[in-house]
Amino acid sequence: MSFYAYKDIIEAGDLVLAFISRGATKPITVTPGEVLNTRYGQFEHDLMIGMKYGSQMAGKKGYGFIHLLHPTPELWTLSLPHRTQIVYTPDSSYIVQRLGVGPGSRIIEAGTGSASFTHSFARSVGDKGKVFTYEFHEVRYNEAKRELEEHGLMKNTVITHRNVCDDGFEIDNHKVDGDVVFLDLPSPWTAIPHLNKVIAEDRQVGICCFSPCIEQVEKTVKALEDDGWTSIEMVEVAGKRWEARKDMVKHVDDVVKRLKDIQDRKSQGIEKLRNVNSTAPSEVSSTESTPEPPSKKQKRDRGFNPFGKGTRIKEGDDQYEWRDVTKVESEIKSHTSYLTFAYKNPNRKV
Amino acid sequence: MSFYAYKDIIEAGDLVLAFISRGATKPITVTPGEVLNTRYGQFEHDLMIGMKYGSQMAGKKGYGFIHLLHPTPELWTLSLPHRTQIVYTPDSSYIVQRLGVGPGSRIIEAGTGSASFTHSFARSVGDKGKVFTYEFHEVRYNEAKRELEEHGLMKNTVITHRNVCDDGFEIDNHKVDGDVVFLDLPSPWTAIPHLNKVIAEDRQVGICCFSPCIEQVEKTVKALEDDGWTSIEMVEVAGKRWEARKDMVKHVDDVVKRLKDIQDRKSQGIEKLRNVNSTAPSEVSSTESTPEPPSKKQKRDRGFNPFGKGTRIKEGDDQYEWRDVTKVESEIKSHTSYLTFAYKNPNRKV
Amino acid sequence: MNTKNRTVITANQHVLIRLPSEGTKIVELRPSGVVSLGKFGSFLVDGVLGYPFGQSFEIVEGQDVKPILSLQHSSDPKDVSEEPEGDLNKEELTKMFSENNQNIIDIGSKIQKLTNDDIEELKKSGATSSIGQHIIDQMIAGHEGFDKKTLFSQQKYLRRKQQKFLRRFTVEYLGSSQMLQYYIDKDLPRVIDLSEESLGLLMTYGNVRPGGNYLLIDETGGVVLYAMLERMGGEGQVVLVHENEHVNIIALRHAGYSEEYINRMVKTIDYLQFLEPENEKINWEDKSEEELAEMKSSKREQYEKRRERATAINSVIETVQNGNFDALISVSTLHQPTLLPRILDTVGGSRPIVIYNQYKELLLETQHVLTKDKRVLAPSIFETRVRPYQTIPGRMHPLMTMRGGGGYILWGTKVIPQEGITAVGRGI
Amino acid sequence: MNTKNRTVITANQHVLIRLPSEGTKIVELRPSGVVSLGKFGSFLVDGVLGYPFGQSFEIVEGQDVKPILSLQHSSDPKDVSEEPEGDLNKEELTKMFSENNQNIIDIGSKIQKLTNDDIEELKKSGATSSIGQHIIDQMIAGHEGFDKKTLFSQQKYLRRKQQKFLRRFTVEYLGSSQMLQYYIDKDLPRVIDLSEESLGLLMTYGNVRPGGNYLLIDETGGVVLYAMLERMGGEGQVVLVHENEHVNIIALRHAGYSEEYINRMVKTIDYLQFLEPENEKINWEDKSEEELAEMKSSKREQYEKRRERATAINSVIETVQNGNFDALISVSTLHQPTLLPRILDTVGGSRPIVIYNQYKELLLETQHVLTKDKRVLAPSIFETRVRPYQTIPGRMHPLMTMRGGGGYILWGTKVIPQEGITAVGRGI
Repeated sequence: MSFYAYKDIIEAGDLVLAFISRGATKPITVTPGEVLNTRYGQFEHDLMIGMKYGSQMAGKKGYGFIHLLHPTPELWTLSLPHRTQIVYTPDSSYIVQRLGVGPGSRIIEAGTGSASFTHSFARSVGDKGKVFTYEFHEVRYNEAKRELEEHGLMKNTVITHRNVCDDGFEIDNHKVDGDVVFLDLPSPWTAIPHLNKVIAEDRQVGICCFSPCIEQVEKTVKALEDDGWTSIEMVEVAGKRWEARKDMVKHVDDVVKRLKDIQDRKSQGIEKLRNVNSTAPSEVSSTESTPEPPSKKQKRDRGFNPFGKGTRIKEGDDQYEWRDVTKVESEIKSHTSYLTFAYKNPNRKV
Repeated sequence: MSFYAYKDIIEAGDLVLAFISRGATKPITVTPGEVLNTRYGQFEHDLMIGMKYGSQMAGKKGYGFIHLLHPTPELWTLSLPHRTQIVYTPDSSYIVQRLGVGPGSRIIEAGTGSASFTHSFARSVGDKGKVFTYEFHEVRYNEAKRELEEHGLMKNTVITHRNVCDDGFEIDNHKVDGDVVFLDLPSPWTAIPHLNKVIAEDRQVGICCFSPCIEQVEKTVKALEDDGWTSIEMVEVAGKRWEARKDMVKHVDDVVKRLKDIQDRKSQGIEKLRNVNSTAPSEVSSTESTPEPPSKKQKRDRGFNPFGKGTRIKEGDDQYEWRDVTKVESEIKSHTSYLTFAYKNPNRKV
Repeated sequence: MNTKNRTVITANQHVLIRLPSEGTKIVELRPSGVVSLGKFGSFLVDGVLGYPFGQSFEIVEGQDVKPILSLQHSSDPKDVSEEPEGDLNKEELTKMFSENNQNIIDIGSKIQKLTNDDIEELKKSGATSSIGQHIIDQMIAGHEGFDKKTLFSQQKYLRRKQQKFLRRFTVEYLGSSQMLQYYIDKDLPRVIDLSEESLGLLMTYGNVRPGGNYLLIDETGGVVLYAMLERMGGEGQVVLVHENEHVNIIALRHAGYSEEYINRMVKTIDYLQFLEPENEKINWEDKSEEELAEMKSSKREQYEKRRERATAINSVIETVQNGNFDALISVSTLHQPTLLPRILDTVGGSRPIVIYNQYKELLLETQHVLTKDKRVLAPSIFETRVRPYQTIPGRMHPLMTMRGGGGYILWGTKVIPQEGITAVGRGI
Repeated sequence: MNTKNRTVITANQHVLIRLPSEGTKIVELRPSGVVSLGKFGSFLVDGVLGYPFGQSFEIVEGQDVKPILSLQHSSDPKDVSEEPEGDLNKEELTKMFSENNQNIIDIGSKIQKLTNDDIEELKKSGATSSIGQHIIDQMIAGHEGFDKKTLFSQQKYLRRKQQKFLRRFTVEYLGSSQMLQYYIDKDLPRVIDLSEESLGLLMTYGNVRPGGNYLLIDETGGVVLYAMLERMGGEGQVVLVHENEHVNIIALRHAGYSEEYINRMVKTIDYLQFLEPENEKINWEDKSEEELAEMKSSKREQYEKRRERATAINSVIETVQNGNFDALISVSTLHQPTLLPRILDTVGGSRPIVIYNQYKELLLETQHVLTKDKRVLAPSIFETRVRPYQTIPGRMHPLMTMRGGGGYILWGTKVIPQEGITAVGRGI
């Protein structure tokens, strides 16, 4: 298992993301003898060993299942408990694209936070690049450090316990030489002046400051301008997730038929039968109708009921006509942070 | 013609909105003897008289047409030249709904601007309500006044030439007694303190301040708080327009067939015929294909060309398979203004 | 006539109660009655009568109330010099101010020493005005990390707690926005995902105003109808088409309109009557005076009822047959592409056609049908979304989450096509 | 290997030129050559070589350039004390400052006395560094209402004029974002409405990184491929499926990659070969040394070519047959619901499936198909939109208009379903 490359077969000691359901992915370290308990059943680690990554795995009792996924920075982000602010993929993917992060990039990241973006950076810069990440909160620093070690990301990542706003970014034994800066700090403007000592002098450097409040942006823009950064632009990223659904087609002709049916039943006094347990509802007497399953026969006589009102209908049920529709999440992330981008150039031949 | 109610038949002197095409609606006053010239033809006013509102009207030469529409505040807004900032319908409709504007409301509006929102207010408050609108820019004031008079809106509208930030809202011979305030001013915070003299004392008053910049919002919020307004909330309204389109379904099987066709033609040397004027292209020799229109026979032999590449195809052409899709405008209004809402209460029994 | 008082809190009216938790409640103000707000306490109706709508109150002693400036302001409204921000425990906050949250260990509820039982105990212990405040004080005392939070996060924390325990409420006029808000909170599918901004756009594009004559399809239980009646101010008429035997306008139960008023403003017709008017008209001939004189009183009563019903049905069928409606407004789950072509002709020339749907895909299908039909000019699909901000000075940003959805609106204009006109270019 | 220099402006490379008008241009920097920027003038290539990418320049005398801080800053970059805002005509601006725009009559171009001919004349009259400035000064003089505008609108006016006439430009590294930007400006359908943020999401959800082995469908002329190669840094492989006889990767013309590099990193295969591999494999047997020795040199050459082609085709077909790709990335107008089920099995377990489309409706259909198929876990449609702001201090707001669209991305994970497993509840 590695965040740098895929492997195919699960081995003992691997980090596996057990996909239980949408919104519930549990990271586990495959350990002989252990069992994963979920509301969809129990899953023995021993049986996972030797399975292919991506396999669907049945529960111990033969029903219920999970999927065994290989970790990636994005799936890892989804599996994180919301213990702290996370830079989500719509933001992080845009920052990486816009600042041209790639193999060989040298990243300065403060603070580390949940380290989810650190994973993404480490994956992208490869073994030719480097990620310097700083966290001032001691507990979070220790957690992140342990995690980065466990995930094997120390090959190209250096984590430092530091309040960069006071103490800057310099690190003993390392020439930071950063060309991409990401600041997710309450007051990035106090950190910006410290950057001059650690950013590259022979090429353009890009920065993104990530601030939830507009007033922080104003101060950040001022600090960037004062320090010679140019092409300053602030943007917001809005990410939405849509799901495919099906919506029943209800023709007005069927409404008219139903109203006529009610009229007929009324004039024939059939309405009186409503509360009697009818075993032969009128609507199945039609020769065109398909035979009803036994469960349906038990139901209350609803007369002609073209849209199945009052009964449980599975979305997409073949007995009805449907249209494909999309539905957005019921609660959307309407704001993460403002992203302030800028560039600094040596402004001389190099 | 009236912005307060519909009429059915066009008469001389009516304001008619000539709908020429999407994005081109021309307001005309129907005047015997005059002619409307458009790129879709000439249209005689004399012939409009007696026609029904909503009619499609043919051009003088028998081809080309326009539609003759009855004015409404919304259609009027669409017909306005973009001579000044307009409060567009997504914003105005939300403000009216949120502040509960309806029959009997007493509106204070500053500035009048293009008077498009004034039209909407006047329509909504009816003859039991009143709209007091203020414009400090003399040319705009005169234009708006003339327009409101021409449109018969003076029944419930009072327009005043005034810099309300300096001189307040009081009007001789009128008790303003406003319960809905709309401020579209560069510095609403200078106007807010003047409101106390003209807003209702016996009921809740709602306000909406319309400001493009966030710094204006901060000053506005402060001024509202200082002046005892509560439940302050700022929102943005995003409006988008979508169009129904059709996208061609391109099956990979057809791609494969085309690749095979190219292979076949190559091996049979048919490719050599490419530049020769072929009168019997191979693809129409199939018995299944429908006879082609003469124009198609002339076209260059493209071999099997399932998606009609290189030819002009009308969207929705029956010879191809299509899917319904929606497309947003190529340029969207990403920002109009920030809307700051607040309420002021008498805070005593009335 | 509409007997509602829109400005002053009046007995026997349904009103909206807004709570510090941002929850909403619809209650009827019965004179001398008591309104219970659950964990927020209960209050005597008479205490709130006579104030203008929009007034906020705090429960002080027992079930008495005092007016306050707003849900966020505990003070008497006369004392407007009070700082609007951080009025709560400002001293403690300042005392405990710390520059940043470097030393905070964010492990959520573990830090909170006060158990839920403790809180329940405290709530039982007294019914004074300070009960909420008292609980909050105790919680602060029990919160180990509180003095390590930043001033801002302390305030945020207190605000959250305040929302949970303070016995405050606002009495709002039950307008259409409030009615919709109530259903959005309680039963979103009932209003088919409709948002306030979409409702506003429906009313504006529908050109709803006093004196109009509208054709309405409303499957929201009458929320859309209620909004229209609000905009019409007692003048004009709505013909409401419904798909069941009886119309469902449950939302109007709280409207405070008299039956006579509703009967005058709203005519109902089912799809069968609408689409097959000739079959559904009731053959009715008034009996002669002599015949009537001979009837028994019970028979006579029955006759009058049947007569009334026949007249009403025939009258609304005739209204539809005469057509020339000032707008068609449809908020429905029925398949519009097959429905609309059959009812379009009842709408007058140059009048708006406004169709709401929760799903853009279904309006897409509808737009294609209308574009082909030619009786609706320039139909387009509109999406409007409102994004609220936090406006705390120095901490301004859009709210981090909001409700998705809100629906889409197709708007076009009913026109009268002429046969045999050739377009130049596209024309539309 | 990739011989591109990503940090320093180097001869014989294609670069992106960004102009004050926000227009973009791709040019090749030929040593001693001259680059023409149309109305923005022309410059000597040698003058810009050796500076780091991202450097801005101003054309000073003839075709010479001097480095400047940015397109908005005329000054020498060493002089950083300069005010960043309003450096242009600050004095005049202040002199003409007026409190508000009450007296301005906004009748657009009528106010502008300088005719286009005048401007053309001015442009011809000199090639000095101050030509743009000179024109602007003349325009101000000819603008009757200028002194009645607010300071802000004066600045805005000047900025607009500046964008039109100042002879400044920035030389940027031609990265994938720049390449995409260029096509968005010049030929949006070519890149199927793809936005920069959607491209970023494609790369991230596709988990594109050094050493990966990817299956790609790319109908953007290679823009997506170019972005992948950028992320892979010369390690790994992309198998590119194409629908025509020859692959279209026109965007790579500017990439600066050697043919050898592209041949090593990118293998191409058409749909016929992909879907009917056994038929399309080329039967090939190497001729013996003796046979070869007997061949004429022209015949021998032909033989080697055919041999090379056969080896390449057979090799890529085998690669596809071996499968286990690290991702499927599809940016295509082909009907995905019928295509995807036929190619999914070539992707390895737990690897991402990432499908771009301009239209959400088409991904909707695709999602329904994939959900039924069971080989793709939890597919969802993602929409990401970036909204840029104006950041002038005191005048901060989102830009008033922006490009609509940008496309949608379906992302799911390739999984290996097991037969006969019963779900508890929904499971997925």
